[in-house]
Amino acid sequence: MSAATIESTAITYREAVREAIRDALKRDPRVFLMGEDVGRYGGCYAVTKGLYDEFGPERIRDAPLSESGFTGAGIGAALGGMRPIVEIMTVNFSLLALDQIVNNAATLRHMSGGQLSVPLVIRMATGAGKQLAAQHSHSLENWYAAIPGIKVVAPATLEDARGMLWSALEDPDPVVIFEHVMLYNRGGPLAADAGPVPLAGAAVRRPGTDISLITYGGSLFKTLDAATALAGEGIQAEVIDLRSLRPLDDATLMASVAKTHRALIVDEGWRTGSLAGEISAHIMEQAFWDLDAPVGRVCTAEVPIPYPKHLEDAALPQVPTIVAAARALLGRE
Amino acid sequence: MSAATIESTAITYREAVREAIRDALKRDPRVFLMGEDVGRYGGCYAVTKGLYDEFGPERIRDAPLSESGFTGAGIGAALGGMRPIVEIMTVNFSLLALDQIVNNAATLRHMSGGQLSVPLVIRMATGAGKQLAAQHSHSLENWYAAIPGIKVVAPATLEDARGMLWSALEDPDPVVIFEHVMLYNRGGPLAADAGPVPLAGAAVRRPGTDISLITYGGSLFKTLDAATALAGEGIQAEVIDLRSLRPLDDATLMASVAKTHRALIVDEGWRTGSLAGEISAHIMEQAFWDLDAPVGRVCTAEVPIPYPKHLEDAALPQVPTIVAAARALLGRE
Amino acid sequence: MNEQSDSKLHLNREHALHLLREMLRIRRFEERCAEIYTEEKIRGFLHLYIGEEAIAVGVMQCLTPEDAVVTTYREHGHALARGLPMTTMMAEMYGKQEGCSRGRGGSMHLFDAARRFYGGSAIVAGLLPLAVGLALADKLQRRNRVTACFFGEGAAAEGEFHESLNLAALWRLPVLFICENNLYAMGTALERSESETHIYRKAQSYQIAAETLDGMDVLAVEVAARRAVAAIRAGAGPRFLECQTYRFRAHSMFDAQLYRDKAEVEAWKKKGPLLRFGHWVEEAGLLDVTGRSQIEADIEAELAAAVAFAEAGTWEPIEDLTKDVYTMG
Amino acid sequence: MNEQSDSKLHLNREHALHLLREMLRIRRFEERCAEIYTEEKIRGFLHLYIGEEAIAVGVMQCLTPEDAVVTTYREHGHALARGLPMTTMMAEMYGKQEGCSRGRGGSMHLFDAARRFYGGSAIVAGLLPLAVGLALADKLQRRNRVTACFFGEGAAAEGEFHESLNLAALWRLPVLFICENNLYAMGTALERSESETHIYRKAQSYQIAAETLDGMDVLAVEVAARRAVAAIRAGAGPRFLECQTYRFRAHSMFDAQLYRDKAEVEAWKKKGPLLRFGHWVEEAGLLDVTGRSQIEADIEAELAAAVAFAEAGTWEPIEDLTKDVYTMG
Ligand SMILES: Cc1ncc(C[n+]2csc(CCOP(=O)(O)OP(=O)(O)O)c2C)c(N)n1
Ligand SMILES: Cc1ncc(C[n+]2csc(CCOP(=O)(O)OP(=O)(O)O)c2C)c(N)n1
Ligand SMILES: [Mg+2]
Ligand SMILES: [Mg+2]
Repeated sequence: MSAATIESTAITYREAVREAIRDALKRDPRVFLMGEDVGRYGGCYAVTKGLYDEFGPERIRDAPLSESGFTGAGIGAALGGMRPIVEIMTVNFSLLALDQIVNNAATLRHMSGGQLSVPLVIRMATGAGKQLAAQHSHSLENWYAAIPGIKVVAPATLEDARGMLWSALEDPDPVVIFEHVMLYNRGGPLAADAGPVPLAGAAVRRPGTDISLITYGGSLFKTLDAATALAGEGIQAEVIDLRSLRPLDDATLMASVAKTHRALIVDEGWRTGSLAGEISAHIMEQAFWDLDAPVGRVCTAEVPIPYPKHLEDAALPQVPTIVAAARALLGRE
Repeated sequence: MSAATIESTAITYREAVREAIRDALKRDPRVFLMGEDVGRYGGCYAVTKGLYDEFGPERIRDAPLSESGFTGAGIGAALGGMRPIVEIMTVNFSLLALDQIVNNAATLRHMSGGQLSVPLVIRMATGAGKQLAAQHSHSLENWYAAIPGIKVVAPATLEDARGMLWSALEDPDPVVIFEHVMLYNRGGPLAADAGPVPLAGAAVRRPGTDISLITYGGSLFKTLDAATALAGEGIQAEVIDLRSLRPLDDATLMASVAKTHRALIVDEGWRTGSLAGEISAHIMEQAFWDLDAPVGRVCTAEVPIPYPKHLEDAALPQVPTIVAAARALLGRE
Repeated sequence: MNEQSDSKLHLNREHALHLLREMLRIRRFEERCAEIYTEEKIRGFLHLYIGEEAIAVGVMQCLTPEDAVVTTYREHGHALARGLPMTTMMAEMYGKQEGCSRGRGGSMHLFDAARRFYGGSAIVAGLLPLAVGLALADKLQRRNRVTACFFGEGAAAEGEFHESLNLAALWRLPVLFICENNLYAMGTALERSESETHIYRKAQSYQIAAETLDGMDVLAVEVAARRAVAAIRAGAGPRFLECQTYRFRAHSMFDAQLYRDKAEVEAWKKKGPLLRFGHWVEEAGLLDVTGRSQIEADIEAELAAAVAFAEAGTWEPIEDLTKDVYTMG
Repeated sequence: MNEQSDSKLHLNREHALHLLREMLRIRRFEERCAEIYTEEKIRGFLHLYIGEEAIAVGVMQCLTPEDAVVTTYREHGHALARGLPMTTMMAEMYGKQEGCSRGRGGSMHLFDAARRFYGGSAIVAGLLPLAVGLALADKLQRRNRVTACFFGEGAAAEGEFHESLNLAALWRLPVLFICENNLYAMGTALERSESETHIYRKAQSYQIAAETLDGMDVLAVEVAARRAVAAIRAGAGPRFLECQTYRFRAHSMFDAQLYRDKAEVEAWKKKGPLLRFGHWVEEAGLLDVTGRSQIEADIEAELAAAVAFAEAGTWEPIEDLTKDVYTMG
């Protein structure tokens, strides 16, 4: 197909996810979506608006407030030959479903000696930024990235939002998709023929030579802004978007560090126990001799996120803190 | 008190925990124990045997199979002026109570602007080694160590088992205590006047100069055995017992690394997302220039733990793997 | 109006006007909050209780300061009826450190330890176990206190609801469960979330004495709550009230409400607790137009003071961000 | 013996002997497992079903190979009655790779995808949501199948139990819930864990047709299950059976059983499913001493073959440890 024929439309992240769901529903009769208020309400973040009218209550299935129950039902339905997409409104409520995810979804294949397959996709919103305070602002991606038996992705771009859900549904194993709440309104062009995107593999979003900025999800655009600011100071930062949180794409990370000799990880998780710590350990183990400085981390302050904007802002990674941390790693303070 | 008057008795870890609970019940009328089968059954690991007869059903309170319910009730009772000890049989079932712990116990003080206090102690067994397979062998200490608002300890010795529960009950904040299942039968002498042990602060269990072996809980004794084996080869390993998993005692860790220039972390958690990774990141950040080699990790294979002994053994950290990893870090393979 | 014979309710003029005033305070407070929200001085989620005021006000009449209150993210009404000052509540809505939670909680997380008001939680059904625990503490300490626990009918689908009811019943704990059945959980109608839509029957399946009642009728609520609280104080264990009600506004501030008919909303508005009780008070000759205006003016003054207090409030310094994560340090 | 008129049960000699043989196979299998456990060839937790055999056998008569079975860690009986070969089951108990879960699961995690036997779970109530999902898949794919879901009465206190019942009832899913009420959850007697000790009433509070029955009587179980399965297949939605039973042994292998009277155990043993049904079969002249000995001998042979199979089994190579964590790689 020649470049001229590929059209692209302006679309938001929210719409990209919706299109991905719509596509999947059309492509495969085994696919259905289940979750709280995904149907008549249109989704708490309006992602699924219109799908109920288009596909009806069987395939856009409103569930009662029973996170454990309907997540487990998703696992059972996957075992029964369906391709369920379970939406848990936000990662905050997913704590109620963790038993199902850890003890059933993640174990059934191995524990049954390879007999059972759980082709389940779980989508959930994550992250802070909307002043929703301590019980609605978690970033627990690392907990999920620590569970053997599931895959975890965090699409940040429109292409990935559209294409990773596609691949997730084709994957025979459980896949958890994190959608950062601050991304839903982000817009941009998306090719009309945008297709599936592999679940594994990090992407270099901006090439650079002086420092590797490693991030994912909602922090990608802050990090890109930081890279732009750093460029203004003559620092060429390479920005890597993990995309897949489990498995981690060590090859791409280490290739970057081998080039830049410095790495900073930006992660909206609380610092202690963050995915950033795990990545730091990977670099320690695989690229220690390449490093010219210790790997740094910009994470969220270890505090239940407070409601007021100035405190929420202060708790989360921000462009200036990223820039300052990068500068410090380069000895330019 | 002169040394001669301090008597010590032979006691198991199980008994040390029991004595700690008995002491607490006698010392403070606000203390009560609540959990599944803690009373008439005597505890699934026989920790609480006899306490029901001694203290009665109000203070040794058998709870129905409702991990979320009774953990939350413990939080409420703590708010109401009691000093509850909630026993969750094992960390595996604690997934069902995570919402209560993360969203209530850990947040109430901060979120209420400092008005509320949750002096709750949660005890749970953790770890593998008893061939209990995929749903009964988790080590999720790192998840807990990642939660701001709670403290997390993992007593490995008799003194700590006895003394940390004491301190935990005097702490105004929620404290989670992990007891590794393979420790309960370990015996040894314990001073009759063994008292409270502070919740924070790592312990150097064996001094050494060549490499720091950092560990906690059930892996401590494997690591000490590995250190003995290494000593036979002329390698003087320093063994550090974290004891407190949140907060981490960075000072003790970095002092050791400053001396040995090499560190290996032994952690029964799954490698990715393990506490070992977090500690590696701490060393990266605070002692990078002291290191003569990358920090290593010996963790559990990333697999739902299988039932047969040879596979369970293969999945977990073992003395030979610790020894081999230490040797490799010292360039002696 | 419901005035059952076993009620201990003494409905004199003073009390009637008190009930009216309390409901009006909630209504006016929330209407003002909605306005301020559009000015973007209040942010995050804002869940209005408008239409449901009779429940909080009716129940709260039956509690003493020693009793405890546990509620949800839709808790402005409970907080006001419990006696939290409008000033510190409004400052909390703004996120100012003079707020009742130091500004950290906002609309969903109002706390007041002195008034034994334990929140304010954004996890549906998440505080039910906590209410059980508060009551357990009272029972163990031989204090004759009640813990009132409010939640929506949506909470009944959550496992924590069941675990809590069972524990409370099994251990005969002094909990008053109040289900505010407003027929919707966000956009999900009750009949699409529960196979058994009579929530009180779920409570009965735990051997908890339970009843359903008109939650738009403040007197009916007070009568039922008074009876329930008396039984609880007498040692009968938990009680359960299912109050039939309706929220007049969106679930939170933004919500196209495609899931329900405008006509349904209008029909319920006709049954509004303020409309009916206001009318009754008037009919009964307890309040004339001037009296009503005076009440409104008093509330307006209280509100103006609250807004001024909030506006004059200060931001918690960023240096204090991690204060109170732990008691020490 | 219970032979209700609406039963479709045809109790000829063949069927009666089949029921007896099936119960005996479970009994003998487990007795042998207990012995092997003391030899330390079986390790981990071992939960015996001894005393409860009538339930698995009675229910399983009513299922087709297309139906699904979901159960707990006390599932040897369900697995045998479902038709899992004793050989691969015994190999699983040993942890050999010829086992039905490749040896990885052991006693608590028996699986057999071909027989639609979905485990075998060590989390109390953890598979109930999964049963709901299997049934949902059938409903969505317009397959007239039933999912039979077994669990103990202890599971009724867990939130997942309630969430699952509600979903199944709300969506009218073809699930047969079978509560094996053996009066104890480990050492906790039912009346100390549930305020309402009639578990079937909990199901009723979800509008699920539910009944309680004598779980020591294999015919009563079969009759009730047949009726329930017929209703489910006819599209009536879920059904719930509370089977009154008793475990004759310890909870797992080690348990001093201080929580119950020896006399209570003895009294229940007199009601044992094998004792009573064996006696009845004899009285009815369906089986003489020689016949009974033949059955025992057949089972002994089957068992011996199973043990030999397990003993001859091999250990999964350590290199395969991480195989099957994911489908690929
Ligand atoms: C555990 C959990 N799941 C989902 C949500 C999102 N949510 C917030 S309010 C709500 C509806 C609750 O309805 P109901 O209990 O009836 O209370 P109402 O809002 O009607 O007062 C939902 C689904 C949540 N806050 N917590
Ligand atoms: C969620 C969870 N909590 C606790 C346990 C520990 N446990 C295993 S079996 C059991 C008792 C279950 O009793 P019941 O459901 O009646 O089944 P029974 O063993 O009597 O067949 C308990 C408490 C568990 N496995 N899972
Ligand atoms: Mg509602
Ligand atoms: Mg039982």
